[in-house]
Amino acid sequence: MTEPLLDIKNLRIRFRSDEGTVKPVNGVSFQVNEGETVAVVGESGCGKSLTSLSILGLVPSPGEVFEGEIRLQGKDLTKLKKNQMRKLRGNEISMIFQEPMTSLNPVFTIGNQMTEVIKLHQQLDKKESINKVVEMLDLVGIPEPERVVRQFPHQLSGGMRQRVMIAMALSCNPKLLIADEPTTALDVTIQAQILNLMKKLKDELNTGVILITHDLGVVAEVADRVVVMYGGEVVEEAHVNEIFDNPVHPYTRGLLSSVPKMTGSVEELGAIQGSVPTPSQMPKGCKFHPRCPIATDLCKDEHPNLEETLPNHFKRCFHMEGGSIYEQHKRETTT
Amino acid sequence: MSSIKEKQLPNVLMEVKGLKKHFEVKKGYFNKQVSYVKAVDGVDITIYEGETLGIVGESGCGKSTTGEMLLGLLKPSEGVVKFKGKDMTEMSKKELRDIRKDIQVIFQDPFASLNPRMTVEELIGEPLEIHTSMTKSEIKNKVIELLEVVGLNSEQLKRYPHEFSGGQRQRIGIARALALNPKIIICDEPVSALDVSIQAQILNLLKKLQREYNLTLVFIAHGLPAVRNISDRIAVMYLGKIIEITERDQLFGEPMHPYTEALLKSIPVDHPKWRTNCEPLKGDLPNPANPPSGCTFHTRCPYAQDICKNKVPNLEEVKINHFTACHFPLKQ
Amino acid sequence: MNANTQVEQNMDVKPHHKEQSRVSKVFKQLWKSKTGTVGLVIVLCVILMAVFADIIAPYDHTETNVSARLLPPFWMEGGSFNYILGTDNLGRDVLSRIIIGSKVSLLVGIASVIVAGAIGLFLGLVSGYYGKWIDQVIMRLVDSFLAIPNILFMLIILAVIGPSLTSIIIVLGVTTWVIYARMVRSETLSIKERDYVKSARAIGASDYRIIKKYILPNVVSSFIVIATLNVATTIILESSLSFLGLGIQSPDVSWGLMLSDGRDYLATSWWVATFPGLAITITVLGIIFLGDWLRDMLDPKTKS
Amino acid sequence: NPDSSEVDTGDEESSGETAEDDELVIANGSDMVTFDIHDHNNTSTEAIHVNLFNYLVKADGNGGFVGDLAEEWENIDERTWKFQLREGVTFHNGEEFTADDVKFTLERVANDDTLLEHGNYNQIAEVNVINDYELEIITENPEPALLNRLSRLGSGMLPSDYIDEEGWDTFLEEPVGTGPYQFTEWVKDDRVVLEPYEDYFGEAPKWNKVTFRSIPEDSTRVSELLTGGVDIAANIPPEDWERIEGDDAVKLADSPSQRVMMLVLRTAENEVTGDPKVREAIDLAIDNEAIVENLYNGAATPTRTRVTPGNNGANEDLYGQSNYDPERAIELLEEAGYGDGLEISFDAPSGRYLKDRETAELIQAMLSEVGITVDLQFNEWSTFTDKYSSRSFGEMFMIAYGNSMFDAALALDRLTQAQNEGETDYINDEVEQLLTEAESNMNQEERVKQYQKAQELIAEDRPHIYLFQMDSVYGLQENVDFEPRLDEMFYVDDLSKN
Amino acid sequence: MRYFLSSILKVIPVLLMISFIVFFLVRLTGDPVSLMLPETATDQQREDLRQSLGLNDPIYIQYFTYMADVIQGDFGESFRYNQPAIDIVLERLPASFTLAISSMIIATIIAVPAGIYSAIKRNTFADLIITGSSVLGKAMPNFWLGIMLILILAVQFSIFPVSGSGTIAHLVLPSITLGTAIAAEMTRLIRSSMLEVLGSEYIRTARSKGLRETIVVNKHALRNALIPVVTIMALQTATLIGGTLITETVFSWPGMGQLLVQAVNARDMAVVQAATFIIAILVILSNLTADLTYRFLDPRIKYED
Ligand SMILES: Nc1ncnc2c1ncn2[C@@H]1O[C@H](COP(=O)(O)OP(=O)(O)OP(=O)(O)O)[C@@H](O)[C@H]1O
Ligand SMILES: Nc1ncnc2c1ncn2[C@@H]1O[C@H](COP(=O)(O)OP(=O)(O)OP(=O)(O)O)[C@@H](O)[C@H]1O
Ligand SMILES: [Mg+2]
Ligand SMILES: [Mg+2]
Ligand code: NI
Repeated sequence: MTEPLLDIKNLRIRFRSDEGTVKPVNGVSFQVNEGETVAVVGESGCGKSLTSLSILGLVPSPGEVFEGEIRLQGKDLTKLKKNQMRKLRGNEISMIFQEPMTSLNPVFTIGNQMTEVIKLHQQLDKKESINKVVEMLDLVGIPEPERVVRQFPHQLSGGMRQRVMIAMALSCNPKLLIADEPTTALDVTIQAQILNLMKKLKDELNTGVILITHDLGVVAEVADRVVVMYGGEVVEEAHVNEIFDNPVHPYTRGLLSSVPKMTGSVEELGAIQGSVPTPSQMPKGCKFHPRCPIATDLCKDEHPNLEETLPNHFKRCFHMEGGSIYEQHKRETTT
Repeated sequence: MSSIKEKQLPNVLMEVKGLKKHFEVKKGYFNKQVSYVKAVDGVDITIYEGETLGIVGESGCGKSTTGEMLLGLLKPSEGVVKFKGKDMTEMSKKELRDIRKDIQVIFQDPFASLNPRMTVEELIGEPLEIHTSMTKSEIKNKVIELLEVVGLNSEQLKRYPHEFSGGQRQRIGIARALALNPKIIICDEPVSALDVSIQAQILNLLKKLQREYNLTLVFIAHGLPAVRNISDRIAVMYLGKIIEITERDQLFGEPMHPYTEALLKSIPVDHPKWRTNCEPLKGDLPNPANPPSGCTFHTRCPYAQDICKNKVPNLEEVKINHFTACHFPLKQ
Repeated sequence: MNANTQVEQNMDVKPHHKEQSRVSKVFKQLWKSKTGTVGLVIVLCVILMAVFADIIAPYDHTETNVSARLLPPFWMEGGSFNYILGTDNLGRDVLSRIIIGSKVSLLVGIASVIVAGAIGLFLGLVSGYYGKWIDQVIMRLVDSFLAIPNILFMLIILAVIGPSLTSIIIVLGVTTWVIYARMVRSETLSIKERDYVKSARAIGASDYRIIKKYILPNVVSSFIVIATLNVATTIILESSLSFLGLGIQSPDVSWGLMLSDGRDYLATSWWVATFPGLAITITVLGIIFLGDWLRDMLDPKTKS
Repeated sequence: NPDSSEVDTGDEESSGETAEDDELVIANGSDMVTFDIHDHNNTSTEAIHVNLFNYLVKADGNGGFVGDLAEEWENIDERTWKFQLREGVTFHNGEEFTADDVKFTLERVANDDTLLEHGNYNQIAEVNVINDYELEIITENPEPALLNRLSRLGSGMLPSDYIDEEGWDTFLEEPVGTGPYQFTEWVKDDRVVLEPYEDYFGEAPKWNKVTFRSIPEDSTRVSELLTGGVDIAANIPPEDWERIEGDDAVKLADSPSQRVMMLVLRTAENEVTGDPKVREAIDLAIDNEAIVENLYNGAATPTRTRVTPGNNGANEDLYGQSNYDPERAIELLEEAGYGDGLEISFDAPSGRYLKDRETAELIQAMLSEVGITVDLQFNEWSTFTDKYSSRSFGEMFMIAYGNSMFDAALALDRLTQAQNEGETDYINDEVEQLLTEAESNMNQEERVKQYQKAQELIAEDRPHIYLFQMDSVYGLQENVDFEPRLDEMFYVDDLSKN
Repeated sequence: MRYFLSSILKVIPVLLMISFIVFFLVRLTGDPVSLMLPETATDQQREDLRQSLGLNDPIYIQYFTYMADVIQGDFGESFRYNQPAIDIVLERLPASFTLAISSMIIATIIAVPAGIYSAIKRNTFADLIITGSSVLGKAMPNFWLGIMLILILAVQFSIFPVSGSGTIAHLVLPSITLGTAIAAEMTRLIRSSMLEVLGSEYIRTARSKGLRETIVVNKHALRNALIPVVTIMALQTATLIGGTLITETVFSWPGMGQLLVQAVNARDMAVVQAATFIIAILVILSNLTADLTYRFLDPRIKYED
């Protein structure tokens, strides 16, 4: 078997404060292969962003990775020294953030901010790096890149800024691109443009992509594989078609039925009851059990493991046949 | 399944004609030369009793501004807003305050739309306190009743908004809006800030309440799927204008305006198998302070012709109950 | 059975807080912030000292004893336990004067902040809420006050009306209201645009009600923070006024007056000025710590 | 003496600030006010002026006078004085000094009632120029104190031609006098710099450069002295003496001044202080010695009169005296019917005179010992002067008067009935008669007697309760020789450094 | 440019209001005549002077007359110096200006590194020390600090001259005295501004690019953090000038501060009025400058109009 590009094993992150210790990421494992897009989905606060930040070693203090491995082509990133890590950032791994409005420094020009990375990692001189920037901006479909280079972020629209972010992230040909909700803040038409761009670039550059989102539509559009997170854990992982066709975990199923559809008849949405727990109020046992329609006493006490129940399909649930019970319940409750 | 089609010709509840809102953007201090942001630039809508009207459009196209004018919170620059035949723009302050009983609102951000310094009881009881002569204990009972209606319980009466999750707060907002038995509730993106699973809960709740209380809802959103899920009729806005308005299935089935068509195509697919590689709409939303001439969409429209650059298309009934503002409506 | 009812029953995910536990939570938080605790303790001590000044003070603050002039504190040669912190140039007990001076210093600090706060709060609310020409007028007034240094303003007014406890309080208040007005105005402006104010207008609440129940409670926390910090500023300002001869006048005594009078003895009898100076410094330190902690506590941004 | 500088002990740190041996730096507590010699009444300003301007005559310090710009003078009749001027005197601009300049100077101040010194010169009716070096001064009334007036503040001689041609504004910016030093620079609130005038008629000026600095903050002034930044620092407060005495590089010099601290009481019948017993009780209750010892470190002299030695008409019997007898004071109060206490109001200036506040506080404390409750009110100086000129003080106020005329006339003027109305309202016909007669009595001996008698009567009646004569205390560098003067002037050529 | 003009227009009502406030304050001081004439002046003389000064006119007429003069640059005569008040004030301006600028420089030199350092080392011992000292700096009254500095640095160690003006060395102690409170305020501001900026998303972006921490802080964070500091510090100009009143008196620095203290004490109101006016204009100008700097530092604003 070929080595995966990125291999996260049992990642755990904790925040220690006077109030006590919380562990918003508590045992996350998944892999990303070259040229593959892995979508990480889950509701707000389930630890998606922290997981991605930990890959770059940017977990905000007082947070820390206290257990687990993050291997990039075999190299454990958690063991790297600060400046070794710094050499990777923006070079082998780059990241795009959710808010294109605030992710660019308002007081420097686009050119300034983009050449910075290129000069840093590629030892190009000023002129060459400007050329490179223009080339990259062109690649992400920005009209008149020569002009944009001299502009400040606030002079660009949200969609343009997100393109700039993507261009910046790709400018050093990273092996791994992490996109943390890259389209959440954008309008649908702009989102479609960006998603299209990402699909196109992925084909061209063969970069591994971690796409973080809570929008299942985005997943359906671009992902190859899907990792579903809940309460700081991976609860299900499978190929994208498998997730949509045959979701096993009750949470995944609930999520899918919560989403209003664009096609088919309009019916009552299959909402998940209750709300997302915060890391400090995480229940014992299966973290989903208070909201789970099929939870049993076992779920309350025991913590299930992530298991490969079907080939390349992992789930964290005691109920092998959970799926069918859920279906049955759902049929009962919808009129 | 019940929909508006099956009912008899419904009563008109609100009617909006030629509604405009131009915000002044001052430049300089004594400079009389001001420019205008045409946030809403000529909107006509009729809202029927008991229906749910969805309004969609990209951000900044004037949805909230329209909503606020419907509520009477914002004075239109031009145009009339009639509620049950009476023009709200000509009402005195007092009349307006009375009419508030009938028109209520739910805002997008459940974190910002509740006064953090008031308890749930005060929040929900306040409209009753203002508009009715109920005693304290009557109010309290009513508040408890309302809490149950929206799926909260009476133990939570004395709590403050920050002690609730987003979905719960949105429920408090709904209870507050329901307190005076309004005729119509304007929902300005009530689910956009919520997680998917919570979003579904709120959508379901709104639908339930609408059925039970025969409410009229105006549901503003920029997410088409949610609008589709709840609305009977849908209006699509672009740069301060309504460019298409029709019944839900009609809109999704046979969009007539190129923008609507593009919007529908832009929405991510429901299932990975249906992925397409079609080119999305090009370009950004133009600046409302400086909108394009003619049909404002012509800069992004794949079918645009010369006339579109010069002549403003009117919103016309191209099919029964299907209005669109386009020189070249699409034919399916 | 309907899915919604299901949801409704299981909503209560957060544990129920009782009022009591809220209070204890505040104290827990306070305890955790070491500087906050220190600040609170200092401020409480000073307040207690001021309230019971006449009981605690071993001597009257005007009691002179020419045979015991400029005695050093007890631990120094020549000092005695009769005058723990020594005596001043008229043989008055420094400790007693500090204790009794705390009354005036705190009174000046707090009362003038109340005067300034009341003016600032009112004008700020009016200016921010009603806007238009009222706002223009008030803001120009604010600009005018900002353009004249406080101390100069006070110097002129006090020279005109003569320094007395009341006039000092009023003048301090009248010249420093601007800070509050600016702060309250900008908060009001932003709160006015929040959705919860819109929703209040949507249910037909009157302007008065909106100001009282929506805007006021929401500016109050920033207001308290600024007011607290300004008590400290005012105490220092009062000492500067004393330096210019326009502060509290004998036979009343304040820390500022003691410090200013004692400055001539800094090189020879350091204790005359140093102890009131320390009293000012410690109190100001306490107030600032407390204020910073209050800021952290009351500011929803840092709280969550 | 340049050689002796080598012997100078070197334990003083040289901060590079110490003036050169032929330069002199003097620090005052306030800036010079103006070069308009007629429009200020400020001693420390005059202390600078005396180096730039000359008087016609100078007080010799013993009640007599010596010539300065005048060589001879005589009293021709009651109202006419004739003066013979020194010849060959030039102003700093080279013009010669003549009788015209005297006429110009004296008639200006005698006629212009907007000038602050006008009141002290309006006795002069006119000045007749006989020739360039001879002139007559005619007074309105017999004026026994004319020479006193001509030897004080405001009687420096001005260059009439220069002022006529260039105007006052130029003169004020670049003043010109006949003195040993001429004006170089005035940085307001910082320093006045003088340089020697080579053609001075008298002995050649000693210093190459003289700087008068203004340092209002006491402790700063003392610090400057200690670091050698100044040669002389005026007005050293008692609390800093120890520092100065403890430092080998500097020393103190003190001399009595013309300033007498006193209490002014209302004597009208309807006032509590209208009862002489109450006034006496107040006097007896105050321990002047204690105040002088404790507050002024001894740098003051108790007195029962305002006309102190060195002044024309001084009654030395009352000088150096004080009566302190608290028991008797209590008795007196009882006799006056205030056995169970009385309350009087007491206004004092704050920050105007050395230790004024402390003095008032001590007085308050002393009076309370004998059962007088004092409602003490401190007044910032301008408030004080407001009340002073509107005569709106209560029963008692404290003030320290100076006397630049060195004559009893000015000192006792304020007690004449014409002047004391609304203030003390003091009526004693005998005193009134003595004062009026003495005012224009050209017989000096008799005049002195009249004043001395009046002082005795006043000391018994106590419309004023005199407390003490204040010293002026200077800090000097060890190598500076300086004899402080009763009139507080700095005649810089009288100083020397070695 | 248009912005600039409009701000200048905005200044006019402010100046009018200030003139109004100051004028009436000064008129309340009571009768200037009694201070201008010797104590022995007769009532007739007083009345004449009052008449010639126009003090018998209704107060609003007096105000308009005064304003008409002010517009022509005539702030009246100082009766203490018998000179036009404005000349006296302008004469002192350079000294005060020098002092203010140098204390601002000293404050900046202290505050910028201290603020940055304590923000970066948040909640460490160093942070505690810096925050603590900045509170101390605020708590020390100006005059006390000045005197202490003289006693220690000038008298004890003879490093700097005690007082006066003339050389750069003379400037040091007053500048430190005046600068300390400003530095304290500035440190606190920079710290909190820096903390806010350091938590922002573009800083995370900068880090994710692999930039060195020094570049992240000095390039990306600092400029953004200084933007609000500039404006708030401009508001401190008034405080700074207020501080000169005391500092100049302690160090006998021949500037406007000392002049004002003495003018107020002598009731030389023409000078007080003129100086207050000049100070107000200075403060307003410095706020304008700060605004322009702000615009320079923050491109978001520059391009808006
Ligand atoms: N600095 C911090 N201190 C304490 N807890 C934190 C901190 N930062 C994040 N957390 C907690 O970690 C949890 C996971 O955060 P994370 O940002 O990874 O969520 P997410 O899945 O990305 O959510 P979203 O969809 O809202 O971006 C959150 O519940 C949050 O409360
Ligand atoms: N008070 C105001 N002053 C000036 N311009 C305004 C004001 N309020 C709104 N606008 C402008 O009017 C336009 C329409 O705003 P509106 O809030 O109605 O949009 P929206 O469709 O609700 O957008 P979103 O989806 O982001 O909520 C925007 O360009 C906005 O910038
Ligand atoms: Mg996230
Ligand atoms: Mg909106
Ligand atoms: Ni069920």
